[in-house]
Amino acid sequence: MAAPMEAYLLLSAALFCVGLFGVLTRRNALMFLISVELMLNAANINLVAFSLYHGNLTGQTFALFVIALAAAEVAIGLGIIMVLNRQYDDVDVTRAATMRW
Amino acid sequence: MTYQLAPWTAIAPMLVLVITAMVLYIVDSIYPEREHPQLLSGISVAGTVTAMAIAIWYLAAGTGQHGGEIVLFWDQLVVDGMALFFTVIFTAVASLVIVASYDYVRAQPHQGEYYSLLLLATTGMALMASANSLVMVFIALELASLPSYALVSYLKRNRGSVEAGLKYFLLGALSSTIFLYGISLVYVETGVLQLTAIAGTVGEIENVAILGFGVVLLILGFAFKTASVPFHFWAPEAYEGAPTPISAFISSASKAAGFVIAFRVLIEAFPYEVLLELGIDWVLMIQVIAVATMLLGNFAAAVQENVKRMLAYSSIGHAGYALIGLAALTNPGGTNDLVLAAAMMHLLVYGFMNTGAFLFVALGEHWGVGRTFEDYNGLATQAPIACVAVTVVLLSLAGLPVGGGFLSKYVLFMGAVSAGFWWLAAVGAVVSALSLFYYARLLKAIWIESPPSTRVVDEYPVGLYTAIVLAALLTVVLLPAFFAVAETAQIAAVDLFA
Amino acid sequence: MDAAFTYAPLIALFPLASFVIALAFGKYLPTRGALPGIVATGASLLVSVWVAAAVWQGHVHHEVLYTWIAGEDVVSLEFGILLDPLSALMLVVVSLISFLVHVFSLGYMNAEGETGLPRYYAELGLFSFSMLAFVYADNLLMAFIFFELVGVCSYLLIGFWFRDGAPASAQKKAFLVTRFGDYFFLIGVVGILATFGTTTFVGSEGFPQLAEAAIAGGETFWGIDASQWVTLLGLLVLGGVIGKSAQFPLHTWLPDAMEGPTTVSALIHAATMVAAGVYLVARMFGFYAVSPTALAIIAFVGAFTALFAATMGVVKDDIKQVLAYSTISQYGYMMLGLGVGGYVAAVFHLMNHAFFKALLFLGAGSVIVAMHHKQNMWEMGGLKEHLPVTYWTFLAGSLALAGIVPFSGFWSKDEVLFEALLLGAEAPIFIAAYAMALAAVFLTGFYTFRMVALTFHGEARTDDAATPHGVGWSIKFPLVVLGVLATVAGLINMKPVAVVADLDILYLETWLDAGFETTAYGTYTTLVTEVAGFSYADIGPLLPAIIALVLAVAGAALGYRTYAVAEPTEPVKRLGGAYDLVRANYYQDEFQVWLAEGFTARLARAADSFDQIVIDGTVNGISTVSLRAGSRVRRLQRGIVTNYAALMAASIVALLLLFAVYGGWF
Amino acid sequence: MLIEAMLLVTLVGALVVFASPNRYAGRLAFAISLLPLGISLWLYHRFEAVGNIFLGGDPAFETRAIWIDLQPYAIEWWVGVDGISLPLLVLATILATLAIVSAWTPIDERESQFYGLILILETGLIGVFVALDFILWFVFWEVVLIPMYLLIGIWGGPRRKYAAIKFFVYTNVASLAMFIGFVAIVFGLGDAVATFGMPEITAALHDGQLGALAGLDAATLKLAAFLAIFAGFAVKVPMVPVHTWLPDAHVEAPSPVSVLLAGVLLKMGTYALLRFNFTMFDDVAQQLAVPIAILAVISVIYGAMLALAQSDLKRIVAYSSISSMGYVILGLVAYTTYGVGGATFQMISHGLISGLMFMVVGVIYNQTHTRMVGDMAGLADRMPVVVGVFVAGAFAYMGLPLMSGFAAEFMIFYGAFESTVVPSAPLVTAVAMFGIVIVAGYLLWAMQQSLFGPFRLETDEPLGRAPIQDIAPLFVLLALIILLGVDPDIFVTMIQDAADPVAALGGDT
Repeated sequence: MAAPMEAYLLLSAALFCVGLFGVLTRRNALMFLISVELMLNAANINLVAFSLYHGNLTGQTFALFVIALAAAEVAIGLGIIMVLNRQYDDVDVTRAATMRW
Repeated sequence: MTYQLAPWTAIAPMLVLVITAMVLYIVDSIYPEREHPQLLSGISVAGTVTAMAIAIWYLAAGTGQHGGEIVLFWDQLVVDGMALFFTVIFTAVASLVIVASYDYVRAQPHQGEYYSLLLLATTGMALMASANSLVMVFIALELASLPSYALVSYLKRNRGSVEAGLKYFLLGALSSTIFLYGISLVYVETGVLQLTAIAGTVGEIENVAILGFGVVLLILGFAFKTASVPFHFWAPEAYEGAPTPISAFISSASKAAGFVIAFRVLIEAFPYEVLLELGIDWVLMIQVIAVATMLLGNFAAAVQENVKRMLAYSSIGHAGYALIGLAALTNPGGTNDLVLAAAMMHLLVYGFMNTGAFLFVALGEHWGVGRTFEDYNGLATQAPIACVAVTVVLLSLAGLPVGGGFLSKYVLFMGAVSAGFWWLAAVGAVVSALSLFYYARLLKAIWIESPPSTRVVDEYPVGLYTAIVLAALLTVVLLPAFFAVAETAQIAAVDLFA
Repeated sequence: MDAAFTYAPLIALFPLASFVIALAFGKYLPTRGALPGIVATGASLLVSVWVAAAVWQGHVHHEVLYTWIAGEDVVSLEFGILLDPLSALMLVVVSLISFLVHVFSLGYMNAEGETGLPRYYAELGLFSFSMLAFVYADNLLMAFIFFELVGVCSYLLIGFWFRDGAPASAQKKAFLVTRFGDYFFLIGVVGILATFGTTTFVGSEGFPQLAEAAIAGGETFWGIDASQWVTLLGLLVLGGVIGKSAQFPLHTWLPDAMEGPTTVSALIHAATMVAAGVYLVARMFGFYAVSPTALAIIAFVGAFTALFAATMGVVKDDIKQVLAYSTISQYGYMMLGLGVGGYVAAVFHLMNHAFFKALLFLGAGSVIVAMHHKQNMWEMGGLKEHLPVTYWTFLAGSLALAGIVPFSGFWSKDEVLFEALLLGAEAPIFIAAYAMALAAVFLTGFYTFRMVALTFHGEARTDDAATPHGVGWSIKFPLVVLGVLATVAGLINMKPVAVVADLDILYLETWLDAGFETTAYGTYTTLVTEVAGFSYADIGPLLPAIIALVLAVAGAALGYRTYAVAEPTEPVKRLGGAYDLVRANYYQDEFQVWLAEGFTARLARAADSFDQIVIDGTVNGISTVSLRAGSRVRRLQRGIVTNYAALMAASIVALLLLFAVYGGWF
Repeated sequence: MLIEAMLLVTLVGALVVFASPNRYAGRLAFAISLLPLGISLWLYHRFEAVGNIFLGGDPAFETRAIWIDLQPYAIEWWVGVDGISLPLLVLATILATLAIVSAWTPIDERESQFYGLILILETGLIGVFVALDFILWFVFWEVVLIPMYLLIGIWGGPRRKYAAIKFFVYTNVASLAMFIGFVAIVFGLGDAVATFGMPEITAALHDGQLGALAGLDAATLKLAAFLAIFAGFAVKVPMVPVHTWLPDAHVEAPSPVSVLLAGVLLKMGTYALLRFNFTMFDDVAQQLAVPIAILAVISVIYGAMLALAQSDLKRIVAYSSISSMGYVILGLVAYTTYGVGGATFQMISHGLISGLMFMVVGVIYNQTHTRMVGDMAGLADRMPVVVGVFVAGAFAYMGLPLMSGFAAEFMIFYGAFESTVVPSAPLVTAVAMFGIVIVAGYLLWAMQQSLFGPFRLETDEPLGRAPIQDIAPLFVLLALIILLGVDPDIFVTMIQDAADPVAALGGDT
């Protein structure tokens, strides 16, 4: 085994945090979406890496499912962002804040 | 003598739902240019009612119950009392919502998509109820969620709808990644994803912290789906902005779906007695969440001016009640099955009550009465039947004995007390009284205030009326007939713990 | 059993029937209900006399008639009838006066064209019923019940002319003040019932007997020595007596009660309401006789009231007010008599007073009719010529009231004073009581003849007095009957004569010494001397009688001389400050008004403010605080999705940290 | 089955009335309400002594069936009556019928809703007095709130919204506290009971089967539960200091509703206290006899003092209800035959008397459109019959002998005086009895001001003759009050039969 398992964990955690940082700081809806995808892939890293570690294919298979679902999610998300753009002439997620309290 | 159906037929409700969705696509593509509201809603409601009937039949026949759960696809799916019970909730709520939607979306384009998305979401929920591994849980969750995002922003020319859809989607995507990350952490430690398999290995894991992180993230994922604190932020806006039948659907069925996976995953995969030993006291965490949810939902609901938003917050509050079902579990669990069953009963009755309440708002929107409490003044003089119905559901939501909500709420409190968590019940009691206050505000507007002279109610939409009256009627019937719900739920709960 | 006793319950039931008839059909009857009332009270009188005759023959009767509340394993509460010399005597007196008042009303009320007559006669019937039932009650609870009903009837009758403000106020005051006394009475009843398990007056199971036995046995109740406990209970019951018999300090209602029709005043003062209190003490005298403290308090309350009320009677202008204070004063004598152990003397005075006070009130009523409903004596004068029957009968009553031989009041009042003196000679403290009573004798004579002189003598001072209205037979007949009684009734117990001449003519004493052993005079005497420890000096009755007579005559003469002139003035006014003080009734009304309005009402308002601000404020405060909390909570939802994501992230970190630390994951 | 018939008739009747036209609703509701009244009188007629059903007596007219099989407990449909609940049942049906009649005049809008709600209210009231299973009982207990809220809210006075919501939420909070307290006991009993049947729970508690729950040992659990339950019922009674919803509710409620509120609803609280706190938890009640007795005395005196400060006739009667209910508590805590029996009889008696007072105030209001003492004077001149009833009712309230109030209060005083459970019982009783003076004070004052003296009316309403439907119920009530005052044994015999076992818990035979 080339690298210790902790490394994968740290990598995935780092990726997760990067994604989260993006979510918190980017106001552009697309960037938000991309950041979420990063976080998804952080989970995928875990799944794939530990699939190897545990010696079963469950994780890898699941990662494939996740990738497919992520695509579906993006499809829906882009649709919503499009109508957002149409309504607000912008893709700034903080603009759509009429409902509150 | 008795003819045994093949095991796969156990998922017949799901199959019916998904087939109906497909049929809708086909029908819609036959007439791409014209809308056929009667046809589309008719097909949809036929599908959901059939699915519901099958689920009820299975429940009555004892399919998958009393320890005889049916597992399919190499343990990925399980059909037991719990799955069927929740399938009934989802399909029943979906039926009411579809009936009501007939009037609501009649003038809208893309009705075929609307109904089929609704059915697919329902399918996803039914799948959630049957999911027996974290893989299936995640897939089913996404199947339920993705159509919901689209449905919330269905009114694409309505800013509120779009805003609601955006928030729902963004926070939903974020939550599902958090949930998925939780799954991955669990997998890191256990190397399996099938629920009972996790339970089998969870005792021998190496690193408690990673598993603990995983469990916390999973629970937060459930919190999103059930609209519980701290992942509730999307709910008020999504419920307020969405087309109202969809608000009803998400706040009733989708919430119940969140609970069913929470129940199954936490109880099946992470046995409390084992995790408590590891230092992962997830019941305590649920307790924190439950109390926060009850308090936040109800206190915020008490001060709303907008009726729909009040219902949204109250729906958060009800999630808090239902969380008692997990929060009052004990080790050793003398009355765990009672506690869990209580939450199931409450979710069922709540499905009808809450749907009824939201649909009443939909009716109000239909008449253009406005959004605030004052706008509903004196509606009883113009629409007495709908007002009686909403009175029934609101009082039942508040826990007064006009409907099953009374018994389910008190059985929940009873469950909490039975486990010794009287303080949980006490918090519930306090906010329940508060909830009476804000539900009564709507009643006051409807019954006590005098109507404005400008409002005209001259048309009585059949679909909405039918749905509201049905919801109210079912709520009432579930008071004397509560025994059926209670006994079924308890059987399911006992099985889950077995 | 004597046949009379079988019908005895009817004595009270007849007036009850007249109440029902007058209430239901009075409107349609020719006399608006007077006739049923007259018939009923007449019938009561006949049966009473019959019963008295039976008692005269030495029969007595005690029977439980009705079980009010049947206790299965506990005490049952019952109503019964007790006919013994005391009650038989009182039944005759009450029914007689009630009958005469009904007759008098024909002339006084009907002839004047009053409205609301059915109500009047109904209430009169109820009043008679209550009092008669009270008189023959066989237990304290039943006595209390009818005692209260008597109070209510007097409330209703005092307020008969409710359209005016004053009667409405007077009726309230009458009921409220007596109710205050009855509060203590009720505690006493409850206490006696709880202590002895019975409230029956007579027999070995009667509560006076049980009390005596308890004292003899040295028992304790609730940690209190039996004798003290009995004293306490006795004093509690006495509270009711003080209220009803208008003794100091609860006498203030009585003068106000003059706002009622004069007939009602006659009935209240002579035979019912006010008499009820003293009668009650006599009825349960065996209970008081074992408690020297209670007796002493009774005696002093009585003596003080006698004097105190007499001083106020001196300065009144209204003929009825004078009579009112004389009533208070006279009941004080009766209380004194009972308090010093002079049971016979007190009962004797009760009876005599009933006759002459009814007479005086009815006479006053006659005067008022004649005077076109004027009551101020200074507007009268010289009525003697116009109203001969009224005058002579009124004079007889006045002589009896003043205590001038041989009129009835002399004999009984003298006996009371004599008993007080006998006791006082041995126990000097009672001399004070005797002295007060003796002083009151002088004042009584004075104000009585001041009243007679101002009303009937001298010259007419107004046109009304010069041309009085004539009165009919229905007014004269009762006056004559009572006039005769007031004159001769005293002959039945002429103690000085009996002792000096050594004759066996103490008929009343003999009468009261018969009947049930436990309620006989002899038994009471034994109790007073042996258990209460009173001893009496051996003094001849003649000298005390002469002293009293001289004082009475002196007072009467002074009163007559001062006021029976052509143009009388008010010499008492020269007393200045003292006059003003007495004239204002020693400011007791002011004190009681302050107690009611200045103190109680203010306290009530304070309680109300407390309730509204503190208690209800807390309730509303909780709701306000909740809603404010709700407003805070909703501020969390700022509408910006990035914020939500941040809050979610923060909560993840918080929860992870919390549970990691709590669970010890690292 | 007769009990079910009563419940069903009122419930179905309510639906029928809801659907009926406004014009006939009042008459129809009256006709329907005669059925449960007839049945309750029939039950009274057929009743034979059964003892106390919480203490081993066999419920009369019992039906029992499993309703919800909630492992490990069964929730049952279990109804039946004994000598305590039957008189209250009769009271409820009588007052409901009379309240309906007395509403004919004042209620002139949305009649079918009004009478429908009254009938639902009656269903709840009947249910509370007959249910023996806790959950079933609790259903009826809570049902009552709903029609009451709407009745006050829709047909009430100017501040009706405030009063209605206050009533609604306040009493609901109380119910919740009580519920939690009670189920804690049920679970604390563990395997000792298998149902929510209150008699069985009582028996198990008396057997000392209570175990620990939630880290509380049996004694602490019992005490805590007792306090929660007591607080819950005290609100309903109401006792000082949780009484402030009552004056508001009464003042704003239309008079027929006040009749039921004071006449029956408050009795739910005392009835429940008797059944739960004083029967099930007799040992705790006796431990806490001193504070309970003090609260009772405070309720009596303080309530009466508050009544003294009011000038609204309804408010006066409302506060004096607090005072009268204080006597009930005093009688209960005495644990003597006369104390408990008297308390129960006082529930009946006060139901009739306060019903009468609210009704008569309502009749005056119908004519004068005011209830303020200062707005009127000398009404006796214009409405002699009504005023006559008022005076009679007021004296009944003051405890005039030969009217039911005296019998009840005397029983309570006697029972309390000889109590061995309350220390210094004579003193406590004597202090409480001072209420009879204050009650006379404010009622006499109110009567003097408003009924007597020269006629004056600030509202300048033309005073018509009160219609017969207003007057008739007054006389029915007055007749009942006098009848029960002259012959209390009409109810007291059966009450004693059921109250004796309770008194025996306090060591009294």
